[in-house]
Amino acid sequence: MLSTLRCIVMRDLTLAMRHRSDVLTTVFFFIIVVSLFPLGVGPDAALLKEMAAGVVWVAALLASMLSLTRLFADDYNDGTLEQLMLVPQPLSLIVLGKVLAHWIISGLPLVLMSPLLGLQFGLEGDELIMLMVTLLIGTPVLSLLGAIGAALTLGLRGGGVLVSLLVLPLYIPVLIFGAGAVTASAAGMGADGHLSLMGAILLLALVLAPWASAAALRISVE
Amino acid sequence: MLSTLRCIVMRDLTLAMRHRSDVLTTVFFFIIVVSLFPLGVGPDAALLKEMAAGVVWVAALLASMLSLTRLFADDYNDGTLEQLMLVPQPLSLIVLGKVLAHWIISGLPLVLMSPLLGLQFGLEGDELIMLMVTLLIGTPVLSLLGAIGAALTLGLRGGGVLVSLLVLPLYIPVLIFGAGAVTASAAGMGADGHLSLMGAILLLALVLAPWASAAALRISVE
Amino acid sequence: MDKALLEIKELECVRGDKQLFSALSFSLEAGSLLHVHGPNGSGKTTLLRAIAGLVLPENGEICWNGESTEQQQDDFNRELLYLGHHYGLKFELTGYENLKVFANLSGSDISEQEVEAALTRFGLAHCVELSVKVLSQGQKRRVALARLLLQRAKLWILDEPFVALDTAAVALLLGVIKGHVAAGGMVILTTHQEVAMDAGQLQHLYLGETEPR
Amino acid sequence: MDKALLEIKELECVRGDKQLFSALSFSLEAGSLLHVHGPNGSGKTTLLRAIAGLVLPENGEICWNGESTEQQQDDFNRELLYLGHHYGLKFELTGYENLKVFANLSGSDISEQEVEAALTRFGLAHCVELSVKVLSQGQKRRVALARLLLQRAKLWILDEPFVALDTAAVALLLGVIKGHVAAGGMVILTTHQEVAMDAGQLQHLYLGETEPR
Amino acid sequence: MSEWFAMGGHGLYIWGSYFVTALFMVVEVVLVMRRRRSVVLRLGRMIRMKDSEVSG
Amino acid sequence: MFNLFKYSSPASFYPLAGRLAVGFGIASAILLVIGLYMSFFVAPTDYKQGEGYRIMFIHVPAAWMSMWIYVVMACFAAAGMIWNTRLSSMMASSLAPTGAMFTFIALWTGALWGKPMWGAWWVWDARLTSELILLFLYVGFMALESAIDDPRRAARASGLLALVGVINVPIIYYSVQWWNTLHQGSSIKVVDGGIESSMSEIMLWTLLVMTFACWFYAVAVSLSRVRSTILERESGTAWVKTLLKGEQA
Ligand code: HEM
Ligand SMILES: Nc1ncnc2c1ncn2[C@@H]1O[C@H](COP(=O)(O)OP(=O)(O)OP(=O)(O)O)[C@@H](O)[C@H]1O
Ligand SMILES: Nc1ncnc2c1ncn2[C@@H]1O[C@H](COP(=O)(O)OP(=O)(O)OP(=O)(O)O)[C@@H](O)[C@H]1O
Ligand SMILES: [Mg+2]
Ligand SMILES: [Mg+2]
Repeated sequence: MLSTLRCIVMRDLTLAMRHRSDVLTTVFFFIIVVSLFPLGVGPDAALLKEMAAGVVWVAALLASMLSLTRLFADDYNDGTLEQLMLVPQPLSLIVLGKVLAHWIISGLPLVLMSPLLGLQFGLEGDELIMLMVTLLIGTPVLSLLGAIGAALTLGLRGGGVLVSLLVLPLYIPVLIFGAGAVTASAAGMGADGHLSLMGAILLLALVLAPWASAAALRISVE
Repeated sequence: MLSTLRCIVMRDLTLAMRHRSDVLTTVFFFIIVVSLFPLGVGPDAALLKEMAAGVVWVAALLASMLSLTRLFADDYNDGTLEQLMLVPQPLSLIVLGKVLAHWIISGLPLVLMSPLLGLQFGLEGDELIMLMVTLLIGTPVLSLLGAIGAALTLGLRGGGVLVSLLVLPLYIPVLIFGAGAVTASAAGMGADGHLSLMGAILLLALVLAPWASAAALRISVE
Repeated sequence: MDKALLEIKELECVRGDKQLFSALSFSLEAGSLLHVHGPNGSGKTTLLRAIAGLVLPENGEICWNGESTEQQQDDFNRELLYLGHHYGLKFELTGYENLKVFANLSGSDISEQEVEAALTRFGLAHCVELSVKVLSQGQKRRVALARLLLQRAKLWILDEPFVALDTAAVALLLGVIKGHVAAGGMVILTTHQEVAMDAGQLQHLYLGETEPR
Repeated sequence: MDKALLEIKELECVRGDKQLFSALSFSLEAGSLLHVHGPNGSGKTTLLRAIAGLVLPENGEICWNGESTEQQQDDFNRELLYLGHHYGLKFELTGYENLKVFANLSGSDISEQEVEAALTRFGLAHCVELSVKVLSQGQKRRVALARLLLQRAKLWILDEPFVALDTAAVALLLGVIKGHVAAGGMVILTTHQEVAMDAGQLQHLYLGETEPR
Repeated sequence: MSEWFAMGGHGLYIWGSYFVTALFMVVEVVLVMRRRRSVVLRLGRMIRMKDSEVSG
Repeated sequence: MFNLFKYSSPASFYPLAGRLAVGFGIASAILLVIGLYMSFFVAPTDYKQGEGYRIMFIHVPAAWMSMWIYVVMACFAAAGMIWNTRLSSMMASSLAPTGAMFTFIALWTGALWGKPMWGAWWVWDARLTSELILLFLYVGFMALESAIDDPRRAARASGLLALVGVINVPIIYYSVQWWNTLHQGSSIKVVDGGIESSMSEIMLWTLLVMTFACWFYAVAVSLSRVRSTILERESGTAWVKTLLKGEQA
């Protein structure tokens, strides 16, 4: 079990490291999208501060989603995916490994990067920490739910846009509680409720998503 | 010349129509991204109205960019692109045809959709028209500039994210003038200056981008 | 477990609105080779994928040692090696890394020497450190085939394994197949090339309307 | 223009740190067929792509009717048809639509009947309305090959055209190639399969260290 | 009568709602019926062609 | 129970669906006529909103239908996945367009109602937002189904999506509600409450009649849609052949 998981995670990380730019590009996309807003909205500091949590969270959603299309597509195109399906291990375990690798590559860097962006928008102390914590709980959920969408749209034309259509509605609760927690803590209210709800969502996703993605993969590879 | 252009445009439109959902998904992506912001930022009407132009423009940027990855990638993967390069016609003409088709599929619908989204954010009358006009001039520029990025990142792993990294900075002037024009007209100032600058950018892109993309394609296909 | 046995019972596969085959039954014992014949589009690939569990058949059952493969997918996968039209290799990894991953996942623990020996046997000694992407078609194919030597699978399903191989490699692969069958393995393969096959118990299966010529 | 002529002068191709061939010179006249031999990885594909202008050679020149092809890429492309390992088909379009697009783009204006005739000739009459994606390997290949009948190119460059074809299709393709050569066309091809070729002026080229067996 | 149509100043909104709803329902019914007709025609032709192929 | 299984085969369901579709269609038309008469001529003018409230008689049934149909659709999808019955997934996919249509109508009529009542076409209120997301879920379902060529694969993939979506619907509903109450006062709720308390008996009856008209309409339309789907997917079978030959002659 564990050795399979490790093997898959290491394989995907090696592949990502072969093209180190991969890891960087997700982060850069995140940074650029966040930076676009002041350009589009104008440089009003109060307005920007009020938007901050929402903008950072939406950008994280988009960055995570954008890298999703790659999650299974490469393996599908070169036939590795069908080989992985023939491995004598539960497919959901392999999916979990791939999702984990995806999170390490494209979720974790966002978490680490977020305080810097928060600073740019004028967030402070507690709010910054809260932003990081919500992203830390939230981004794995994004990867997990995203895997379902990526598996369903595998091999379809225009998968990139279609996947977002399927996945973004699923992301909405995470977005609401994530951004809500930051805003609540900024307003001096406790954010414990938000955080524990996010934790519950994470658990639910951890249990159901690999299983659903595996089922979707079986359908798509046929 | 013209018949080649028509053939390419028709071919790409046929391909898109084969999956009618393609056209819809770009629009829906646009709608969803725009709708995400209120969820992240909170439902304060005044705040939302102030953000409106910026948010719609950023969403248009992202929607156009997201569909970019597909511009040459499909043709590249199945070997059609190398066949297109062997066609006895200037490559930049073929690129222009593909860009035109891309705009019809993924730019035009955004323009048509934008007033509705503006309404949701509480924009009115003149601002709505200005939003539409700026998008009408701006989205072709997005497709044209995007083609360069798509051509450069062709066949690279993680092209989706990389292309955004290359292309988003190029988009910034369009974003600033586009969103700026709407804000200016909302503030009762004239937006003529903004609009004529955008027109100039469009002309420049129309002349240079197909040529640059063709050169980039030659490099990528090697 | 003494003798492995693959039984296909009343299999029917449909693609789109086309019935490729129906009521197809046969069985395959240890030490035998099944050559599936048929013109282009007759459903050979579909049959092979259905046996491997990659295509859901419309009707019928595939049994391995008397039990349906659906009920024991993991156990069946451990005994199975399927190589299709696709290479199933990660182009960014080297041949060595590719083989290592597959060996790991299949649960057999295999030493570096063994992997290197397999690559050498398939004439790839001089390009171990190249990523698969830059290899020629035939070389890519050879990397994929080297898995045959590493994974201790009983049932090999090979869809046109001779494609893109030069004459030396074809002869080598034939030898490997014969060795496997002689050692009590089972092989199902298709090929359009004329290859002299006479391994173990040789069975033939003809798909499609046309009769054998 | 009387007789077409392809000349390769002192060609050298390098991939990575490996020199595949150097100082390669030959010429090909109308009505002749060049069969490029060589083991896997000897550089056949690279040579063919270099001639088609898809790979930039390290040294040397490729001349078409006495002029370098680089100087006249458009004119040369009009006379050229290159079919490689990839099929070059849009999987979402049907075979018919694929052929129509290529015919249009190559500038020749071709009627529906001609396209249909080409598809029928390659035994695809019953799947004209299917998208290429769902066709079998051999059927995909046949669609790609049907272009040979439609585009009036003088020089055909075919990289392993017999792969995935069943015996009937191999015979058919051989006939088409022979017809083209007899009508004054030129063909350059590679194949690992043993195919009886005796069309027009048959030339052989051996790449790689190994000598012809 | 026209006063009734004005709906106390809300006519545009009310009729806009009812009209669009009616339009959607009618269009949906028409689409469903057209699809059915085309399916029957297409499959019928296919079956007839297959029959003639077998007998002829 | 025995009968149920008999009708879960497409061949025997096809004619039954035809008869049911006609029956529900007629019932829906009759109820629609009664309902429209009641909503315009019987129901009194609201003391607070004037005539504007008459939009309610399509808005509320459409809103209820949009949610109900999604649940039914997901149940069919689940049955299709679990028991591998082809008919269930066909029913699921033929319900989706009607569901999406009702969702759109709810949004449209809501917007047209909102302008005179709240002075805005749209506000980011909990109920409105979750209805909008429901539309996205429907569109995603249909887009996925139409993006896959092979009908059987399409049915299985979109069925899985419907299942995942239905888990998400309550989550979205409550999260949006909570998100909203955190930020905004309940000015809208007061208006809603006002209507509800003021709803007279006759208004309630009108609403009920219109709701059943919509429900029967949805059943009729999706049953006749599923008939085309059955023909397409079963075109190879003998019963379709004999049936179509009869219809041509
Ligand atoms: C675009 C705007 C709107 C949308 C998307 C919308 C959506 C919905 C939905 C989903 C329901 C069913 C919810 C439930 O039963 O719990 C509903 C019910 C209702 N809506 Fe709306 N609505 C909109 C605008 C309005 C407006 C402007 C009004 C009145 C001023 C209104 C009044 C009502 C009433 C009275 C109900 C029935 C409540 C009940 O079930 O007891 N809606 N709407
Ligand atoms: N949606 C569909 N509608 C009709 N026919 C289809 C559909 N999908 C696949 N087919 C047919 O199913 C067959 C698939 O055959 P398969 O790939 O198994 O052939 P094969 O025997 O491996 O051929 P080859 O020798 O060319 O590899 C093809 O004839 C193809 O045209
Ligand atoms: N970066 C590189 N470094 C070293 N060698 C390389 C590199 N890129 C390509 N090569 C070698 O160049 C050769 C390319 O050969 P090519 O594809 O032309 O062979 P081929 O004759 O067509 O073989 P096949 O019969 O297998 O198709 C291969 O031997 C490959 O290993
Ligand atoms: Mg095959
Ligand atoms: Mg080659």
